[in-house]
Amino acid sequence: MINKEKMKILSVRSIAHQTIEMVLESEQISKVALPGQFLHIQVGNLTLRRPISIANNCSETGRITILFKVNGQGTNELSSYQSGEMLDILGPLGNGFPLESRSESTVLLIGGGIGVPPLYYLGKTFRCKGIKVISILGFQQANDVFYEDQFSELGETIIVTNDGSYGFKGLVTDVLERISAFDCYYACGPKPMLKALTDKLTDKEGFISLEERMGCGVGACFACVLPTTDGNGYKKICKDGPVFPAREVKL
Amino acid sequence: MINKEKMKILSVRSIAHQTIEMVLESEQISKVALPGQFLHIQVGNLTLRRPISIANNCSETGRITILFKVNGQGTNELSSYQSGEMLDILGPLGNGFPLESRSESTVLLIGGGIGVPPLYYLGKTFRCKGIKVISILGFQQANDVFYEDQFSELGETIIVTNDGSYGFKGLVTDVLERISAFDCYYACGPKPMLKALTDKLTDKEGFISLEERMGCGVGACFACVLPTTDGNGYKKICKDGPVFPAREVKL
Amino acid sequence: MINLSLKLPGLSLKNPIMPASGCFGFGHEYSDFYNLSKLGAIILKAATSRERFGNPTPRVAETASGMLNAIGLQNPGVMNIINHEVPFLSQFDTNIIANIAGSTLEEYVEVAKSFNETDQVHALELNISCPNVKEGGIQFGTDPNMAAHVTEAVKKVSQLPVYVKLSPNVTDIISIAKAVEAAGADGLSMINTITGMQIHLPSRKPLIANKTGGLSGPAIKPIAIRMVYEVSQNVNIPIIGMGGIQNAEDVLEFLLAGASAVAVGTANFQNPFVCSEIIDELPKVLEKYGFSSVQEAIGKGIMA
Amino acid sequence: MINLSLKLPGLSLKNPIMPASGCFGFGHEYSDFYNLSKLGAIILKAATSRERFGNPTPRVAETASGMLNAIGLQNPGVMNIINHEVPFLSQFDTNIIANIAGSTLEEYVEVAKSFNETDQVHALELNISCPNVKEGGIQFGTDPNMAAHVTEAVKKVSQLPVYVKLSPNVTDIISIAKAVEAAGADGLSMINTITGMQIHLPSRKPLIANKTGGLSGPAIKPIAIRMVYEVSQNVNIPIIGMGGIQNAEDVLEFLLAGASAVAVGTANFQNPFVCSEIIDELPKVLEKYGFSSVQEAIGKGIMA
Ligand SMILES: Cc1cc2nc3c(=O)[nH]c(=O)nc-3n(C[C@H](O)[C@H](O)[C@H](O)COP(=O)(O)OP(=O)(O)OC[C@H]3O[C@@H](n4cnc5c(N)ncnc54)[C@H](O)[C@@H]3O)c2cc1C
Ligand SMILES: Cc1cc2nc3c(=O)[nH]c(=O)nc-3n(C[C@H](O)[C@H](O)[C@H](O)COP(=O)(O)OP(=O)(O)OC[C@H]3O[C@@H](n4cnc5c(N)ncnc54)[C@H](O)[C@@H]3O)c2cc1C
Ligand SMILES: Cc1cc2nc3c(=O)[nH]c(=O)nc-3n(C[C@H](O)[C@H](O)[C@H](O)COP(=O)(O)O)c2cc1C
Ligand SMILES: Cc1cc2nc3c(=O)[nH]c(=O)nc-3n(C[C@H](O)[C@H](O)[C@H](O)COP(=O)(O)O)c2cc1C
Ligand code: FES
Ligand code: FES
Repeated sequence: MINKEKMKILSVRSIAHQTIEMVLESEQISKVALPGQFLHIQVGNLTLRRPISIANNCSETGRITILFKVNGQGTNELSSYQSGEMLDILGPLGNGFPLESRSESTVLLIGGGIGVPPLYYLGKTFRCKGIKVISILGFQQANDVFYEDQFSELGETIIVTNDGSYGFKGLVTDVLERISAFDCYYACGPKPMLKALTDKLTDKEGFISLEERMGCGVGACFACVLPTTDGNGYKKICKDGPVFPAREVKL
Repeated sequence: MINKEKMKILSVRSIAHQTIEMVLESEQISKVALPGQFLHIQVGNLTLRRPISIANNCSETGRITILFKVNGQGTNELSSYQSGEMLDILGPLGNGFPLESRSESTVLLIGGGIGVPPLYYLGKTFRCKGIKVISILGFQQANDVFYEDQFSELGETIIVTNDGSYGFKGLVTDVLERISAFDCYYACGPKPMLKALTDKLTDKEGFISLEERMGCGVGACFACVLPTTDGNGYKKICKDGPVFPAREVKL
Repeated sequence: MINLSLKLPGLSLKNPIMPASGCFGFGHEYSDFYNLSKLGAIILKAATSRERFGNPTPRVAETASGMLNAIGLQNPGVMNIINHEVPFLSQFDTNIIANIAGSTLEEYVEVAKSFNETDQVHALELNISCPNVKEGGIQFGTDPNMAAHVTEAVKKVSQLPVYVKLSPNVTDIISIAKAVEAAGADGLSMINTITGMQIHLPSRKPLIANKTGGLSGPAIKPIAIRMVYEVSQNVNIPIIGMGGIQNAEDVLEFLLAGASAVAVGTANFQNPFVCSEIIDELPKVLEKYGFSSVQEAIGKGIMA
Repeated sequence: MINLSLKLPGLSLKNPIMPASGCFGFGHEYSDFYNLSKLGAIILKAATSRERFGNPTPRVAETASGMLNAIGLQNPGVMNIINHEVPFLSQFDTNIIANIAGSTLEEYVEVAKSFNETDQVHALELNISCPNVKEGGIQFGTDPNMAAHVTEAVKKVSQLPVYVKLSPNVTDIISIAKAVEAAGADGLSMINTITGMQIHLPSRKPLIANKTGGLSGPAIKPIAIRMVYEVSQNVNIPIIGMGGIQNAEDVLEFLLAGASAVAVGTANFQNPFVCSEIIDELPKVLEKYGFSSVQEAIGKGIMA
């Protein structure tokens, strides 16, 4: 059930270049939010809400963490909110990563830039279930890197930067061979990264989380459609996704 | 010389029903602002600035006071600013009340509602010059009344309310006969009040301060024109006014 | 007690509020937020004869106090809508208005005819003003003769009252309104979006894959109010007004300008409860400004 | 070094920034804020043959991200402008563009002729798009034949290059642009304001005494960008773009869409320094997005 809720901002801090971590206090949404779902956030008086993934959630304390990059007008204004202020939020939206009825023993998380956030909540959830978590996180350069420690607590974590200024130099696909064995991968990041990744991992089961510019965020306006691989169908990223089995969608 | 200045809000308080007093700290504008001049205030991101009179000014401390009624979107948003925040202000705009080369011994100030503010700074200035000040202040009802004490310190002050819930019942024009003698009057308030007043006081010299919806506030857009009594001329309220000799303008 | 109800051709409305076409899908999603029986009517997303996938993404972009969209009439096709979408909505105690679109006169006629096959739809909204498709759509809405022609053709085959949805992208909206009135339109619906474009500086490309899109939201409200006013002075059929409505005050502004009912589009995206909240607020707003019913406020702007 | 300069018919611009007609008076007021020699050009408030008082007040109203105005071409008359306003401006090292208006073809011609009497004006902007006067104005701007006719007549009597200012209140702005190009226009200027209306609920009256007014400001920028793009694809004369410009990024967006220079209107009211600040920012913005001159950015939107 989707709720519209005023959440209080508990903290705001910069965790990397132009990257903000914001902790929110939720009454309702936190109780049901799953990894991979997102919040649709009203920023100031802007016409459209901004979709931001749930990066962490604790249903007992009602604390939801979001991580976002200052990108344009909306995220810029969002970053200027201060703790104590309230945000009007719609959520949780979309279908998260599949968690039920899965039997992996090792999962690989692959995040690129601002695709990293949803993977943290996902990894934590796997970890709680006793599943082994390996992470590959790609960033532009050293000062973009965030949450390395947090992911390291979940398991082996490889950092890659485009310019080699931190961790391995290159793209996330360049370090795939360093990973021993895994049963299934979960990825979120820019489209070219996801395309390279799914092309390379065709033999593996995988789930990817996609982005598209959104209107309603709930499935009503047809702004965020994506063709499916069967040729004549489509899915709505906001409602049917943002997470899809890698094989079902055309990138 | 008109300046554009960021002023810090030193205090915000409610002084009557929907009526706010705001004290601002000015670097430049305070040094030159005269009674009757106004500030053009940028509120949030609104397209047009809001004109608000200077209700008090101390050029030594740089403190400017404004008093405003919550009226619509702009004044509502303005009332939500808090002390410590900054306001983008253009000013001082317009020509104030004539103060130089005048030789009154007693002046009458007549203010209606939110026309009262500019008269306070004016009265204080006359007082400093040793001129006797009498004030008639009209309001809708008891809970609208403000600055009675402040005006009383300047001299005799008569309060009138439309419904008689405080002071005399009626309009400011109903108590004119209670005033002994005065040399010149200075009035600000709604147009019908100014019209009734100037019609009644034709034998007296008077100055009235007018309002009109404004675009630029500096004389460039021709939004705020007013026909003059000579029949084929006009004045711009923002630049030639807002104060005019009562005889020169057609209400 | 403020009376919100009113009668329009084919429609007995409990209140004048309806979600606008394309901004409410086929109701499913919003039925999770509130009981759709509360609405005066629901205007469906456009129907074409066959399924359409629409334009490439991105299909929306934000603008100052507005947004651009170029969905491109994506829909599952008229028969699919009749068989799978309308039945779901018919469980609610409200009116259903089907928005019909086409690339050719024949397609409009075909779609209109199809809606004779259900008795769960109460009126048609004839969309001759979609700026986002290559063929048809807005072409029919910018020429009085073509507009009259398609109106007449649809009226001839349909059993339902027809509200013609006008485009604001015209020099003279009055002449188009008069032409469709003369051609038998039962009512008008206005305004559709205004064609616009925005360029993304880093990529130098339009922010919408289709290049241009339709501008909606508060930015266009003054244009909509002007057009509703002008048209209402020149026709005798009722107008469903829309364009930038966000709250009950905006609704009253449209009523004063001459609209009999209103549709709310873009505002649903910001606040999915907006139609429901407006219905709750409207009686207070009418009362505040001295009206005891919706009917009483229609056309009561003082324009002397 | 980023080169901001460019040449347009009759104008050697040190940069592409000019205040828009009607939003800068005759320059006096803004000359107190900065040195007007900094500007590429100054477009004067409209001139008519004789003094006009304009419309009753209120003449402006705020809208979402925009404003309505109905000044009604108030001006002291063309000879007064030539004798008392232009000389003041000619002290600045910038171009002066006179905006000319009229109720009849004859009036346009008379005003255009009058400007032959000064050598301090560098170009004419032919305003066939003012929505706020009862006669003339926009009538000339909504019909291709009339637009061509007045352009031709003015070109015939004037020694100055003529930029025709187009109205956005039309179905097909391209055909009007082509018609005035064929009639000899040296350039285009677009867009003027879009007719709108707003009703004040307590009084039930329009917020503007003239009932309708022209909508300007950021709200209309997507419409302006679309029209500049469409027209630039269909004519070979340069375009001065305008509509909602607030900063140097907006300027670049107009250049990418196909404008050669821009005018800034409403934004002057919020920030009297805006034109000066944009001129300071523009080199950085051009550089940031990979351009080394204004000239290089013109029409470089990627529309594939
Ligand atoms: C399901 C989903 C989850 C996301 N999770 C995160 C996250 O956890 N952290 C994060 O930093 N970003 C995330 N994003 C991207 C984020 O929504 C955009 O960066 C943000 O909307 C940009 O808004 P802006 O106003 O700053 O940029 P502007 O460019 O000014 O935005 C203009 C418009 O474009 C839209 N837009 C711009 N970029 C994107 C984008 N990449 N995806 C979708 N819409 C976009 C905006 O929502 C807005 O409507 C997510 C996007 C989606 C769809
Ligand atoms: C020279 C001058 C001095 C003023 N001094 C004061 C003062 O000291 N205290 C005070 O409370 N008010 C004063 N006013 C009136 C004040 O400007 C308006 O109340 C205010 O602009 C309303 O803005 P809003 O957004 O709340 O109302 P809205 O109705 O939302 O405003 C919409 C538009 O109308 C304009 N507007 C609305 N009412 C008026 C009005 N009465 N006069 C001019 N423009 C208006 C606004 O500026 C804005 O552009 C003064 C007006 C002028 C012209
Ligand atoms: C995303 C979106 C999709 C739309 N789809 C349609 C449509 O299919 N048919 C139609 O007649 N109008 C469509 N419209 C136009 C709206 O129904 C409405 O006329 C317009 O948006 C103005 O109202 P608003 O400002 O309240 O959104 C659409 C508008 C939007 C924003
Ligand atoms: C108050 C005001 C007065 C205007 N007067 C004129 C005018 O006299 N002649 C003219 O051609 N355009 C006039 N315009 C239109 C502007 O020059 C410009 O085309 C329009 O406002 C769009 O630009 P903007 O959004 O930057 O304001 C006026 C606009 C405003 C807001
Ligand atoms: S954003 Fe509206 S359907 Fe996905
Ligand atoms: S407000 Fe522009 S001239 Fe007075």
